[in-house]
Amino acid sequence: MSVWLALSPLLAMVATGLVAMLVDVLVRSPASDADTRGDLAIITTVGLFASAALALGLWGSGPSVALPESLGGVVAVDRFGLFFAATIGLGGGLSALIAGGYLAEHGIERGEYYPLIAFSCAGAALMAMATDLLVLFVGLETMSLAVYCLAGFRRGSRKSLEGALKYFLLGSFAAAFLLFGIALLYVLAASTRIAEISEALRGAAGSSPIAVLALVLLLTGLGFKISAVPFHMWTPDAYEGAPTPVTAFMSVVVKAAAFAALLRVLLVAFGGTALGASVGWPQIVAFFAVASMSVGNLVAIWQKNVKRMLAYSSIAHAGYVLVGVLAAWKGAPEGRAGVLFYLLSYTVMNIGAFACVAYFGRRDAEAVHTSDFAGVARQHPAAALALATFMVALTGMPPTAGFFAKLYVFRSAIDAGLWPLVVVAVLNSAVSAYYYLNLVVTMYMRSPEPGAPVAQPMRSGAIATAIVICALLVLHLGIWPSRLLSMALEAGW
Amino acid sequence: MIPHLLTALIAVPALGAIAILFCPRQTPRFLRYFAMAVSLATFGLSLYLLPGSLGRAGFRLEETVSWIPSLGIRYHVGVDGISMWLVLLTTLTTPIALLASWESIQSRLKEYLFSFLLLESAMIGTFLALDLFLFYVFWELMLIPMYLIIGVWGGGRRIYAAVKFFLYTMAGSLLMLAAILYLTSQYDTVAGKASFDYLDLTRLLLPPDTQLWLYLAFALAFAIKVPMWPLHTWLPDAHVEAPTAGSVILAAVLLKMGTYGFLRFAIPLFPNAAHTLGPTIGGLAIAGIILGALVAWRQPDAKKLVAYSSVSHMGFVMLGLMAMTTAGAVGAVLQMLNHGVATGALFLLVGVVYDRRHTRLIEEYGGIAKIMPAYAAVFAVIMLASIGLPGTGGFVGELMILLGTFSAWRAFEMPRLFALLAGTGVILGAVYMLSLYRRMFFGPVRNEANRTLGDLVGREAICLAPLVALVFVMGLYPRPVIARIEQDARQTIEDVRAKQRLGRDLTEARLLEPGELSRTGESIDLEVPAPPGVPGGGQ
Amino acid sequence: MITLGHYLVLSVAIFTVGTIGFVVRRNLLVVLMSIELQLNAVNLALVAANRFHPASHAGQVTAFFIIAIAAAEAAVGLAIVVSFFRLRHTVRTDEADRMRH
Amino acid sequence: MPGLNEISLRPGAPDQYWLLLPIVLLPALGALVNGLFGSRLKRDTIHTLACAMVFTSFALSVVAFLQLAALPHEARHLTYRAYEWFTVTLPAAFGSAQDYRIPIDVAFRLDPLAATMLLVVTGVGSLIHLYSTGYMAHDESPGRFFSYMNLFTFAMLVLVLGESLPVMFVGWEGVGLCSYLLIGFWFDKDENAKAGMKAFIVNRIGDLGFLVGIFLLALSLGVLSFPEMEQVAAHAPTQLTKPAFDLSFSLFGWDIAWRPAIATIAAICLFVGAAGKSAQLPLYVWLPDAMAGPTPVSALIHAATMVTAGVYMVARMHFLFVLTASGMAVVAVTGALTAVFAATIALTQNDIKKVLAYSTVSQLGYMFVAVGVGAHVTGVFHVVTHAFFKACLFLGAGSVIVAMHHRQDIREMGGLKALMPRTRWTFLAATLAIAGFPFTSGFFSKDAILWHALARDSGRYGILPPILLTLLLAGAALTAFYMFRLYFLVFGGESRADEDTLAHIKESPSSMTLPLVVLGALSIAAGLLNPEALHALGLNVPLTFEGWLAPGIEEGVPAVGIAEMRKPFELPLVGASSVIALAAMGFAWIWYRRGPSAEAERLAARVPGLYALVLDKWRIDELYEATIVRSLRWLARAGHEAIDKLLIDGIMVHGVAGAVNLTGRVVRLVQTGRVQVYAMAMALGTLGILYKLAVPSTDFEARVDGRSVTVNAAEGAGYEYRWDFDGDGRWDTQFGAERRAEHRYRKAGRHEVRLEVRNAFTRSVGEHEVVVRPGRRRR
Repeated sequence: MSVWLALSPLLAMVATGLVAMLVDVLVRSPASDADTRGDLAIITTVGLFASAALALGLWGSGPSVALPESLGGVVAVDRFGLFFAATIGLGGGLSALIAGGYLAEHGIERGEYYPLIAFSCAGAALMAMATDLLVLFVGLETMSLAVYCLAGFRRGSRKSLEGALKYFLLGSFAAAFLLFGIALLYVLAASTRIAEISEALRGAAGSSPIAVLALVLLLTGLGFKISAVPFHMWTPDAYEGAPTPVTAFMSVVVKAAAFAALLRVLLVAFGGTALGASVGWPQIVAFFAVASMSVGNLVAIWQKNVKRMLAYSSIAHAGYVLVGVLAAWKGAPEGRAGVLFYLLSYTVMNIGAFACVAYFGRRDAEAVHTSDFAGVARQHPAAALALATFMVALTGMPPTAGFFAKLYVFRSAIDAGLWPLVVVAVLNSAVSAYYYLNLVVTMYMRSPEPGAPVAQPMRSGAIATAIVICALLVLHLGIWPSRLLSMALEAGW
Repeated sequence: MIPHLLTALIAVPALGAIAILFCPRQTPRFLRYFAMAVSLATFGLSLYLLPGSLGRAGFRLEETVSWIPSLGIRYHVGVDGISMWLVLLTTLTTPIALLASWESIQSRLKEYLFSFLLLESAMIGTFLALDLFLFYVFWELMLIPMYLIIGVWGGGRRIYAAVKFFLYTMAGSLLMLAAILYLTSQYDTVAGKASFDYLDLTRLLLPPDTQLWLYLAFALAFAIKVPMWPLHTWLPDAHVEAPTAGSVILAAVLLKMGTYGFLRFAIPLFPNAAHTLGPTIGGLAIAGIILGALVAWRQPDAKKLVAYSSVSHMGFVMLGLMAMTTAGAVGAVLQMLNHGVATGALFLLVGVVYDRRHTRLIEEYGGIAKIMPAYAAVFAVIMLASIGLPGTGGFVGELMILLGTFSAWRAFEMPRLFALLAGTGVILGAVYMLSLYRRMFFGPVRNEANRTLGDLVGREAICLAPLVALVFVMGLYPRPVIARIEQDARQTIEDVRAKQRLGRDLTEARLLEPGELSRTGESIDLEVPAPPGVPGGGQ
Repeated sequence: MITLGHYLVLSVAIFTVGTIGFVVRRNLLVVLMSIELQLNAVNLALVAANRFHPASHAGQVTAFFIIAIAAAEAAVGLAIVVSFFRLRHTVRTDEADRMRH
Repeated sequence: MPGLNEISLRPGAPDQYWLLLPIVLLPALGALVNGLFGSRLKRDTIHTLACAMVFTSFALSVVAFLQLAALPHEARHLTYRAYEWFTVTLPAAFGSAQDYRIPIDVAFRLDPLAATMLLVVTGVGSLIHLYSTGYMAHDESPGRFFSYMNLFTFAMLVLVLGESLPVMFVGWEGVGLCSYLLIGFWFDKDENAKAGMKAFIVNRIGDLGFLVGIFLLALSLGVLSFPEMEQVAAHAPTQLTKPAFDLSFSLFGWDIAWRPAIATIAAICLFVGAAGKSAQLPLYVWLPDAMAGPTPVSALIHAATMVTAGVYMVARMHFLFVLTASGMAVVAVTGALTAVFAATIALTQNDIKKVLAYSTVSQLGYMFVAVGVGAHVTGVFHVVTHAFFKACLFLGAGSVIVAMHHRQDIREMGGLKALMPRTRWTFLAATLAIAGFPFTSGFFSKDAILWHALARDSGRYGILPPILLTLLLAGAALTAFYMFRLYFLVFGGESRADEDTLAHIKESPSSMTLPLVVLGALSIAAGLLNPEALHALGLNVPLTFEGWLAPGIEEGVPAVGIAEMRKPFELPLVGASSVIALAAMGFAWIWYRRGPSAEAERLAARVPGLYALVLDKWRIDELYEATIVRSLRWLARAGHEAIDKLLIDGIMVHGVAGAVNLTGRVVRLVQTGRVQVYAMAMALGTLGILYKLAVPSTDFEARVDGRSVTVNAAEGAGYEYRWDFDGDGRWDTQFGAERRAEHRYRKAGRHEVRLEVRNAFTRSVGEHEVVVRPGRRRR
């Protein structure tokens, strides 16, 4: 297979970005701003969906597509990578779709938005496919730099800039840790290839203090990206400040790519080494998991801002996924499949939730506070129903994707003997029900304060489409998860 | 016979609910009639469960479709003599509840009817599911519509009540989910194949200490739903705030989920743990019976009184189950039905005056027997059914439960004392019910507002008539019901006892071999000596 | 004889200085510089290690990449800082605390 | 042990005796029609319907009675089996491996005992229905009243005819319900409603005992229908004489053992039910309050029929009671104490119905003494005669009350004998009967009770007979006294009513007086059915009643016979009781013939405390209120306020929620919004991870197998381990990469195992205790 075809998902994302950029520069005429922007959103969405479709198209080519020697084994087009590429393409496409409506409504429709999204997706996909730590890092930076820009996309907004600033500073800080970890592994293994590092770590190098230090630094760097406690603190600020479509993008695409990297680094590079034994990284990840679930959920209860609440919830969800990572560490293929399936489910339900939040907001009247949603169920039943569905899914109740994803992760964790973590996780789920449902309560059971208007949804077909897609996928993954589940099970490296 | 009858039972209300979503909001009459038609059609369908239901223990009309093969999850439904009646109870009470809210629900009718039909579908599904995954899905699915019904169409503190209801139930069911996963994981290890199927999982024998934890998780979920003392405090709030129809469904069907869960899942899956914890749970049941009754007695709010009476009555059901005798189990199921009918009707009745006066405080009424004679008469009949007067359904159920408990020397060390204590619940039941009746209906008419109350109207009478009829049918000729319950309850209890013996000294999980249960021979538990005086044991 | 260990100790020291600088300094520009310091510590480790693993140039190549990425990062970072300054007329990090808890 | 299968328990389909069906169902039909359509029917129609149903039922009963009587002794029973009601499955009765099934049929059975009660219930019931048409002629809701009355008749017939204990229990609770409904018939008065409720609840307390009795019998006999139970009890009495439980313990060197037979416990449980229904100590408290109901109700339910159900039931279950001497003693003693106790209260009451109520309680006590000493025929005979004279008294009282415009205080009456002659004469007849005036019906039945109490089997009762006799004689004296006090205060002397009332007093209509006449005549004459006392006088009059009943309920019970040695006392006893009764009547005549008695007041004034106490009915109600009711109230409040609200909701539910909230609140404080803090958290997190990974873990697991211990330490990067198995501080092994080690202990017991682990960073030491048990090896 030609290298072009093999890398086509990645290349399609890059191409999408380029086309969007060119269209923005060349086709744009001052007179017809809005039209072009709408076109840009559609181009980006279609492009990213197409790349997801390409990733799925490559599925049939066996567990791993053979790549020419010239690429030197720095990337692998394996089903693991493809699954992530597809998830990222889906998530990126959906968030571009949301942006199509959102940016226009809020008057921040600048053309660079879409190329940034596409390039960020490409970086994320590269991260997921990288088998070389350098390439992984390049992917990560490509993704992150674009997101830093996107987070501060509302240049006139103090919150947006503040979020971007914090995200950027801490992101760079974390990247430095990651890099130093990579450098130390290079010191030990004389290579940045994951496979070679793994080989080296299985030998004497595995018990060197440098290896321990490298592991610590890598855990910090990757822990930051997945917003695991205690590296999570940027998350609420960045999520709250960023424009809603960007928040959606951050919460799913960036997180998915970071988990892909985490899985490869921990399971492949450190798998089977002494540092991968129970007192090595697994105990740290177990701590991350418990702390993330608990802190995320406990603090989310207190949030009045929906985006911030969803930020804490995303911290909690990272905790659930980490339970799956631990299950994967125990060797069951279901563990890794659980992580993959969870991330896919999380992508659709969280983007759906953000899409609904974005939907309920007119210019200068964004509905971000819980109280803004009072009584919307009466006025806008369909949108409220959709948001309620996503909340139910995030809670993890059947028949939604969130339920099955949790069930699958928990089951694989129990298979791996990790039932104490599962108990913690289910108790946390119960806590989370409180704040997710609080939004449902507000929408369905409360009336707006006297005099306060009920939040108005924007008239945006794009966002509505995104919501419908997400809702259908949430139900599909909840009711008929089999097909995607078997794909997740096949997604090896 | 109707093909795929069980699926149809689940699907018809669900499809009806979805159809309602696409109906225009501006035609409330049409929406109401449509929902009613759907629920009546479901009821009609459910009547087809009756033919062929007698004769053989075990599940009938099973349908199995592979669903999520990698986890061994199947769409597996089936009905037996126990679930059949509960399904019928569900399909009967739903149209009644819809009719009861015919006029009182005006706002957001579409959502209301949607919730109700969805709820019906989920309830039927819960009773029919024979796959633990499917069961859990329906179990949780029930939660949301009920939550909305309480929270959207409820009374003043409806949000508090709805959230409390939801979180209470959710906390319990999530631990049950963890236990289900653990159980299936064990099955996977032992059997070498994944399955969530009830019939597979009941073949799994677990060591007693493992059983204990899993049973506790299951029991927590079910006990909250029952609700067992001391996990009952959501119930009074939920009942008081829920609209009448919601209370009816809650009392008539939803609470039965808990006891059904014990009988269908918790006890057969973990027989040794059920045996070990039997006295404890039985003791809590008795605490519930007595304290529930006493607290009910002192309630100023009629609905709250009835809610607490549910705590007391459901304590009886739990006691019957914990006895682990056939009589106890049959009585428990029978009492579930009776309680469903009687308490459902009680909530309807409280709703009748609430619709007129918009207060549930007992002291607001008094002497209305003169003003509303027909209402008073129906109320009296239902009240008597509720306190288990012979000739009404409650009597047979309570008698069997008490007798089942009384004869259960296997389950308790002091079954007689338990039965006696529970028996005081019968007395206290009379105390609070009669005192409610006296305060509402007897005495002089103190409140002028009551003088103009109208008696039952046709719609209300139609709601109540089938329930009143059932009260008598269940009391005077319960044999057809009991016969069908008994064939399965007996089988269940016998299997449980056999599994108890096999699992007692187990140190590692193993599978039952086919036919192993029936080979275990005599059913007398020789380890616990029967006290003297009881036939079959002692001197 | 200078061993790899010496280089690494130096590298760790510089990285630590960068880290501490990031944590304690309130000026955005100094914070950016601290990040540069950290990255350069990494570069030092990589280049030094490559000397002791002469079979390939992976370390040096990585260092080049890092330099490029650091440049991009600085560009984005400065852009954000400039925007921030425009809006808030300050480059102090503790002024950016509108969102909390 | 003879198994059940040896006894033919369920004979093949018996000949259905259809006549029982209309007898039972006609009143139910009347109740249904009047209940559903009563408000739309004309008063006359209601009356006609209700009376017709009961009259027809009575007529059919007579037919049934005659047909029954035509049968030979051994075959005197007729059954109608309607359908199987339900089946109870009990575990493994009679040592059988299989679960045991008790089918319970809806079946009615007529035997001499039932037939006797049947005639009383339908006969007296008919009369009282007729009377009610007059008494309730102006009531607002006749439909409801007659519906209840018919319903009561129906329930009573189910009670009487029920073939098994559960069916009897249906009637048993059914009559309780009707009693509740009828006591509270005029429900717009709070106290009426309360009285009804009290009756129901106290009855329920008794019913619980009844139920427990049923349970015990079901478990020990495996059957619940009367003939079957009787057969099992006769063929396998050990099923009932086995101890129910064994309560033996040693206290201060005394060996205390209590192993009551099942029969004893079951009998006492059933008797608790009977005491509730028949208003015996300590459950009698509802009956006086029940007088709140309309007077015909008091006559029918609370005098003639329902309250005697307890006696009927004990007679019905005679085969059980005769197996337990102590059980019977409990019955007899309770009866005797109640007889006297209630009589004392009746002395002081001023409400005409209250006096009669307490006299009912007292007379019921006599009946229980009779059945308690095994003289079932006598007990039932007293039921019958009591039905006549007490119904007559109540109906007479009702007649008076109507005349007095619903005033019931006897101090306001007097002088009615001229104004209401028919009422007066019938009342007098009944009063004579209850007082035991020679050769009235009450004389014969009461005297027989006295005699049997003395004469029955001294071996079984020890010193009881003379005590019982003394109590009963005292009761008889009190009865004669207070009844004549009542009679004189109501009918004798001058009228004390106000002018207005006096002007309107007139004799009641014939619908009311006709029943009075019939019942009055029966009060006098019914004794001739079984004039045992005449035997003592040497007259050999046939004992029709005994001949009719005894074969069924006293035959085959050799344990309870007449003690021949007391035969000589029979005649003196007849004399003594007559003299006592006459003396008491005379005393009443002296004090009360002209109205309220100054002497009595003086006597009361000399013992004011005692008088007040008796007047206040010994304050038993208050005692119950202060103890049981109040503690229940307290418990209810505690259950709600302390447990539900505070403990469960407050601490458990809201406490958990609050803790969760509070934690969240504290944790979010860290989130200050400043980049440096965030970075610091990251740096600290990194250091924490580093620390955790750098310091080696000393976790290990130990498996004890016999005396050898296998330890398995956690795996870690570059870990090296060394062990000290005996905790003596010296390392038993050298540092090595091997994680496992094994050690064999010489001694069993607790041992401290220490592990030191080192890695590239540092080293750490951990301890762990292992317990080695000797001689136990794992499988």
